[in-house]
Amino acid sequence: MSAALKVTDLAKTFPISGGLLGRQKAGVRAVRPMSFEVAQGETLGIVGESGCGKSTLARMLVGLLDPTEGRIEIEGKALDNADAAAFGRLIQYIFQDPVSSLNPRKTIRQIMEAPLKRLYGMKRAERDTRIAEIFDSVNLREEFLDRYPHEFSGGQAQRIGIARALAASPRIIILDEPVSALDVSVQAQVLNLMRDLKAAFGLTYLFISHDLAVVEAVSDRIVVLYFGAVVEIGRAQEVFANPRHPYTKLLADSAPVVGRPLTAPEQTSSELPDPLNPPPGCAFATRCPRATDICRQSDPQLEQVGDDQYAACFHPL
Amino acid sequence: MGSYILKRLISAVPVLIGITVIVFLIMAMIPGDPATAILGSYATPDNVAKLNRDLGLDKPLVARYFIWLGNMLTGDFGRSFSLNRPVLDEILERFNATLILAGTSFVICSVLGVLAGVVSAARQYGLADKAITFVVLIGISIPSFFLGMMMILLFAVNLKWLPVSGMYAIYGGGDLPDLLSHLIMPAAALSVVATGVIARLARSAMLEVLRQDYIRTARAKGVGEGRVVYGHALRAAMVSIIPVLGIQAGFVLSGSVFIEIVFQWPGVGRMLVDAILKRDILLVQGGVVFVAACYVFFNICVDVAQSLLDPRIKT
Amino acid sequence: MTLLTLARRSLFAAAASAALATGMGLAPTASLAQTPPGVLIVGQIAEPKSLDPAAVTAVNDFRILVNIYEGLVQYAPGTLEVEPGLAESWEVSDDGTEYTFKLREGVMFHDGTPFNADAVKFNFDRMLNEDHPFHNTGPFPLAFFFSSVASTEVVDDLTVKFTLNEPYAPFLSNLAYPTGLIVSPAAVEANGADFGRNPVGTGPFKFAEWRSNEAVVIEKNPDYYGEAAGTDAVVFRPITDANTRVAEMLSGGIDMMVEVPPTALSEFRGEGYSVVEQAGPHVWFLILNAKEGPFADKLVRQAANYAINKEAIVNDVLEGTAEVAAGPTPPAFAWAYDESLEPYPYDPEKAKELLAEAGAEGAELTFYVTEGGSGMLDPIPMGTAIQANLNAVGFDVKIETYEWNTFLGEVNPGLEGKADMAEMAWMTNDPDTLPYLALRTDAWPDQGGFNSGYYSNPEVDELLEKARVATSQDERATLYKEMQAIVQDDAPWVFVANWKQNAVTTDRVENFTLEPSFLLDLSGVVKN
Amino acid sequence: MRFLSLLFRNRLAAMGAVVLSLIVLLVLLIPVLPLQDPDVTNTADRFLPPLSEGHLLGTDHLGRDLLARLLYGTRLSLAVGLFAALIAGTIGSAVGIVAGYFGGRIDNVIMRGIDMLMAFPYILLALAIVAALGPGLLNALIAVAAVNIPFFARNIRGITVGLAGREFIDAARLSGMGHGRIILTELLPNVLSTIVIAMSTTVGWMILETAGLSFLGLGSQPPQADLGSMLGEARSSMITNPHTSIVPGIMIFLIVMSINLLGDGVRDALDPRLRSGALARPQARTMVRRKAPLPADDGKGLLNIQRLETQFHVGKRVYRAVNDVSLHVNAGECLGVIGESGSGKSVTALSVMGLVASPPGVITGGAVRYEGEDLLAAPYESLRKKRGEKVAYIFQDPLSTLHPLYRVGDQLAEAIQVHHRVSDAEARAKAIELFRSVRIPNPESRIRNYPHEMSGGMRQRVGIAMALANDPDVIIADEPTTALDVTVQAQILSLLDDLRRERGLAIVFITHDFGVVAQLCDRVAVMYGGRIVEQGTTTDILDRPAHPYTKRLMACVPELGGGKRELAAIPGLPPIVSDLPPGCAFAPRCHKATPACREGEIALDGGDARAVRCIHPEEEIA
Repeated sequence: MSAALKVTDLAKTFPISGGLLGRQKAGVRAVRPMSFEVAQGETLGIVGESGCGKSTLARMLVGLLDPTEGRIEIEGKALDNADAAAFGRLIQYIFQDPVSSLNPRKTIRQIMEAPLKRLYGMKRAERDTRIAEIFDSVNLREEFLDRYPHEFSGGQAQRIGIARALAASPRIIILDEPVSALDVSVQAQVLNLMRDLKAAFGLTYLFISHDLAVVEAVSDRIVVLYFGAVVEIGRAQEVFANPRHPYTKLLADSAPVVGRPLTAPEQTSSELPDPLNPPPGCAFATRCPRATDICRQSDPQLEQVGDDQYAACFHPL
Repeated sequence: MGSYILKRLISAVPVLIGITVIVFLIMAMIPGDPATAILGSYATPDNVAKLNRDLGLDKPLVARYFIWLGNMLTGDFGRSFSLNRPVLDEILERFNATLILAGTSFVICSVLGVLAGVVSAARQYGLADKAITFVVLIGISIPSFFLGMMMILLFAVNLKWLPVSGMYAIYGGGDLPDLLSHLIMPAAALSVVATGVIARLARSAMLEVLRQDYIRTARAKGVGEGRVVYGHALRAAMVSIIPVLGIQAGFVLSGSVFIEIVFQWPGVGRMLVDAILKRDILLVQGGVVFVAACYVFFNICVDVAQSLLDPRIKT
Repeated sequence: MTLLTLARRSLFAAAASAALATGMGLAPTASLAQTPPGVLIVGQIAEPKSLDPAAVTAVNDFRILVNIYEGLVQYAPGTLEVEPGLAESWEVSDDGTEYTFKLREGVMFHDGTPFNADAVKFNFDRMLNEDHPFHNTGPFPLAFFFSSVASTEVVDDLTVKFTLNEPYAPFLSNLAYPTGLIVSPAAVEANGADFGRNPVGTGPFKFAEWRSNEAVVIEKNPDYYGEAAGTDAVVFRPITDANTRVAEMLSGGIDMMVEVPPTALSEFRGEGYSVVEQAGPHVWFLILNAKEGPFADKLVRQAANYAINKEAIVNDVLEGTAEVAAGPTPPAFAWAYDESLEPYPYDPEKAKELLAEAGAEGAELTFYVTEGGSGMLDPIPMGTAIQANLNAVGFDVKIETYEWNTFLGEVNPGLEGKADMAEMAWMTNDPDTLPYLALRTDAWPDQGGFNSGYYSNPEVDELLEKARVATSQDERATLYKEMQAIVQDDAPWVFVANWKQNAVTTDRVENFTLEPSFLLDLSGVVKN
Repeated sequence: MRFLSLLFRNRLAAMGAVVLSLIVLLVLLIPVLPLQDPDVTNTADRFLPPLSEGHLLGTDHLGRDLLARLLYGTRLSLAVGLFAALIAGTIGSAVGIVAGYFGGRIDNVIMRGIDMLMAFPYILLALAIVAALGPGLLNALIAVAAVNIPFFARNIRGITVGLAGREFIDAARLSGMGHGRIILTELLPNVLSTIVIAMSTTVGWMILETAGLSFLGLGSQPPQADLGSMLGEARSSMITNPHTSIVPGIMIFLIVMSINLLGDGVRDALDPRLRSGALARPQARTMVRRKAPLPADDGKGLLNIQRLETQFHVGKRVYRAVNDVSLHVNAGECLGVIGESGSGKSVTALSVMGLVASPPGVITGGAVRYEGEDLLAAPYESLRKKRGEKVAYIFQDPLSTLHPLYRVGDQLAEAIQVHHRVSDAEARAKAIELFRSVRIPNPESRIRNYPHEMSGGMRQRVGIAMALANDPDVIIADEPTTALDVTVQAQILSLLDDLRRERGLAIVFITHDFGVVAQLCDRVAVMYGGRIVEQGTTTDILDRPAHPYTKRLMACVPELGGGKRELAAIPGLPPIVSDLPPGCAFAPRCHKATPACREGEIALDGGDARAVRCIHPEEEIA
């Protein structure tokens, strides 16, 4: 299978507004150079805590942000959003906050029609048929079409968001925390729906979330991010069951699990390093029980540590 | 903080330069010329042309701009021909008067406005709120010049409690009580609208803040209502009130034009109106740059106050 | 609305008590300080531009100047006749080109320097001679009053001689005009361009202080050679706003005001005030564009003269502060005024007939109106009333208002292509000035004159040129009267009003009179 | 219609609307009213007082009929104000939208330009524009519009900046829309109401400003009347004939005032927050209007919530957020309350110390007893004294619940000082000690931090320290870890657990996460639709959930370690508490539901140890 999405040395640095005379400071490196691939039809999960660069990565992939370095290839071709229509037919995005991703002043029909009109230039009748098909596939009733976004609950709104993305008939969908704003009882519905759609339309997913259990449940492979960098990549069932990077293990141990007694996995004070003044070496070194001098001096590279599992650590577990 | 102030001061430079360009262009575009104004009824085209030559007004626009700007940077604002004295002397003298008037009004409108707004919000839908809302509405609906005229009629002409106009009694005055008695009416007339605007804003800012989670936190701690409203809420509301105070300061400064005319206050607003009408180019240009600089300076003060109050603002 | 039916005073009394009741009332301050006797406070209409007599043109400024300075000659009280001032006597050569003045002895400027022939020469050379070291203290907009002066010579310390290019009848009268007031050469040398703010003259008052936008103070000159001033000091307060000026007068802030707005006069008719009136050489008229448009036709110009109800304007709009003007020369120049000239009567029917005859019914006219200005009285209400009158007989008048300086900038270069009529008023010191500058063919704007309406009548041109060089007043009178008749018939203007200057004083002020010259001599005034 | 009824509920706005429509009606009726020609002069009849023969409002200085001039003048002034507002609003909004949408350099350049215009005294700018263009009402209109452009530009830019960062703009871009189309179809509809509101509130202001210019003689040309020029012309006779000034002055006042009143009303009616009652100022404590009799003290627990009913009254709608909820907690015990959003768990918690925002919240029934005393009936001062001292709260989002402008140490010290007379130094020392006890490193320097300078985990520690400040007996923790990352959550939970054991605290712990409950709580109450559906010890409920909702909810939460798999989902949506079905609120989503489930009250069956509100429980409870 060829790669649906390939990222090579992708990085993003946000400039900090200059000092007194407009001197450009180094800026904040939200995403450090990272590379990975997503195969056709695969679901790649990306997991990490707040501030790890998940959303910046996602926004670069859909062309909403320009990367500082590196390249993105979609189905073998470099990302090119000069032709918005062609680009929109390739890749789509599903947002974290389902309600705010829908224009409050537009009816659902208007929202649904936009991609069909702009990306495919469909005529009225064609559009109606297509919207009906899509709505059917996401289990929404057509009577919703003439309502406004605020009339829907989070779960319904997220279905509408999914329907809008589907209307573009994309090859790849980036899902940025698609269920984190939803109630648990609804979350499972949406996740199941997305899984069904993927099968039905032959989609490739990049699924971003902070919720380890959710990512694990939907992904084929998982990328673990820490402080803008990939620390571990591996198969879904392996990564948390058998973590190789100490951070992945910390994550897995921290997740509250019924029946597991409450122990603080780490009692050190530090959380994420200061992005304005990043430490040299491994960003996790300050929190890591296994850290040695080398960890504080040079950046570990991603290396194969097992069957289809990679970790960026000098002292993998 | 020091470097922040410096940064703001430097960022004000392009704005000020832009203002010099705007005012210069406007004065260049306005029909009529100073020569006509100087020559009065006896202005004939010949005389006007000669005088314009003498005043250096026949040079190209760009050259005149840079000459003016260059002189101004050395502190030479030129000479007003309608007043026959250095522009800077006149401006400084007038500015003093305007600052007294506008400054007093600004203090009145800030204090009264914020107080009224806070009381109104604290007693939302109560009698005090309704009364304040109503008075404030009346205030922002009266043209200040009309109010000024009516005040003169009532307090000066009919009741003879207060002097009609001017800044000091012509004879025997000159002390603070004298200044105050002259200041009451114009300052009151000038501050009415701004007080209303500020009060309305302060009220809604307070209502907005009072719904915030951290107010609930304060209550959950057991903080009493007075401290919640006048401590926690007011402080947070000031963050959105202060920029409006800045804008209102600008309006008070501008609005003082009418009041200065009605009350014959020897301020810079009246001077500028006269100067525009008399095409006293240098006086207008100098005066506007001065007022604008004052406004810009005030905005910097607002920003600084804002950053002192709100630690979230990056300095 | 019922409030409005209440009497005004009770309305305000009610409002005041209401204000007090609601706690908004202000505690009455101690009753406002009364100015002491001997200090006269005069409400002026504007801040003076300068106190250098050669540099100013406004009557407002003249009112201060004539109390600080004196000229070689001056207008005799109550007339426009010339009498000795700093010059005790003078002689005119037979051909009318040489004037020799004998100067008063022992006169000192306020700065202690002596007044003498050198000082006189300094004054006129400064104004007229571009090479004079102090010519740059100008500009001197009215220098052309003396443009006929070829040279000024010091004959001896107390004798000075002017040589003119050609005979110029108004010369003496111009010398009496404030432009001819004599300044201290030493003070000019000392202050240069700032002399205008540090004036030094020889008059009964000397300059004390000028607080910008507040007051110009002059005080009694104890060393004055003549009769000492009746007050210790006079304070001129600039109050540009007429209404505020009236309010100040009513509240006792000033003792005297000039140019009382007509609508406010009734306030001062009662106890406590006295209103002084004096007709002067003023004429308020409408310039008609005789070069193009409807007013190129004399019949239409006459129609306009018939259509306007001048009585209503002077009696109602101006509340009797003016009289209907008959022609271009104001009656104040008694010797040159043609008594037999009757004003155009208000006759709308006649106007309509003339319009019909000229075929100019419904003519669209652009009417330049000013918002105020020297001698313009109440230009907007007057203009509005005139517009209504003209519209009533079938014109279609559109008013454009301009601030005075802009207005002059539009009108003085000529009305051609812009407007059909414009308001204008002149106050002059000689019957020659206005017609010579504004009615001759050679005075069209392109030739540097003020004939903005392009009136041209060779007969009038000739009469005016003759009158100017004539040396006998009788001869000049005949010529002027002839001119007035022709001009009235040609109707290059609509002759509207001759202003009676007015002033109000409180009853603490005594010995106050107005002069026909519009100047304000305060030396004899006493304040109790 | 809804808008109008909202608008007229505001009595002042209604008054404004009536006055304004009267004025507009009069002005529209000008052609048919028996008015005199406003321009005809009759100088003999000048300054006639109001109610004179033939002149209802009298005449002006040229004997013109004031009534006619007033109406014509009003018409003109209204039109000018309206057009000026339209022009300024259109241009200013366009500038503001462009600046706000594109941001960056474009924004910078535009806003600098706007700054310049604003620094220019507006009257002088208007004056200069009129001087350049010549006098006339049209030019005055242009000038007034021009000087107000910055106002609109700034306002609209501010809103646009907020909108431009919203996700639906990104979505539109991904739908293939260009910039122009996004501005027109996505942004504009969203700022339109703000523009309209800004315009409606500025019309009055424009009228005042135009009047000001006319007053200075730069507006309408004679004989045309507008209100400003009437006032200006009347000025010279203000002292002798004040009615000529007062008539137009009052008219300006009436117009501007009615426009302002109406504008305020429109703004309020369009503001969705006002509609939901959110703009009302919350009272110091929740309103209590108990309809049912006070439940007798049953002596349970340290804190005992008995049959609590809390509702939100918004307009005519009643949201029954908490229905007949009884809970109690003993010293040293941790009670978990679990439920999804809208289940009423947070409202229950806030009701305890009267912290539910009120309006719109009302406690309509039940009692909250602390050591037997009913807090709902307690006087405010007594309640206030117990807040933080006896019962303390930890809230969900520590960024919004800490005051952003006070140093955290000061906020902590305040918590102590409102209850105890201690010096600032002592309070500070105590704060440091508390920081240490919640394991904040470097407490001496950390107390000088502002909340925004701390990470989420540190802020929540501050929140906990503040709750502990006065050694309370009960802590109510309202989803204290929801906003935190997992690794931090684990630390906080373990901290809370330690504290409870050390200090013998009673904790009410609100959450939606079974994992958290399992690790921390002794007993659990499950809420759904504002009611407790099941309660019991943690082990009982986790091991043998009795209510179908509890069971299925637990099933649909994925647990770590299972790999990729299908999730068990509950169909349907949680109920809306303003429209609860009769019977069991879960019945519409329940696979076991029978018709009996959909009628009548279903009682919470069982004892304190274990109870369930279900006709067909999954497990029989003893």
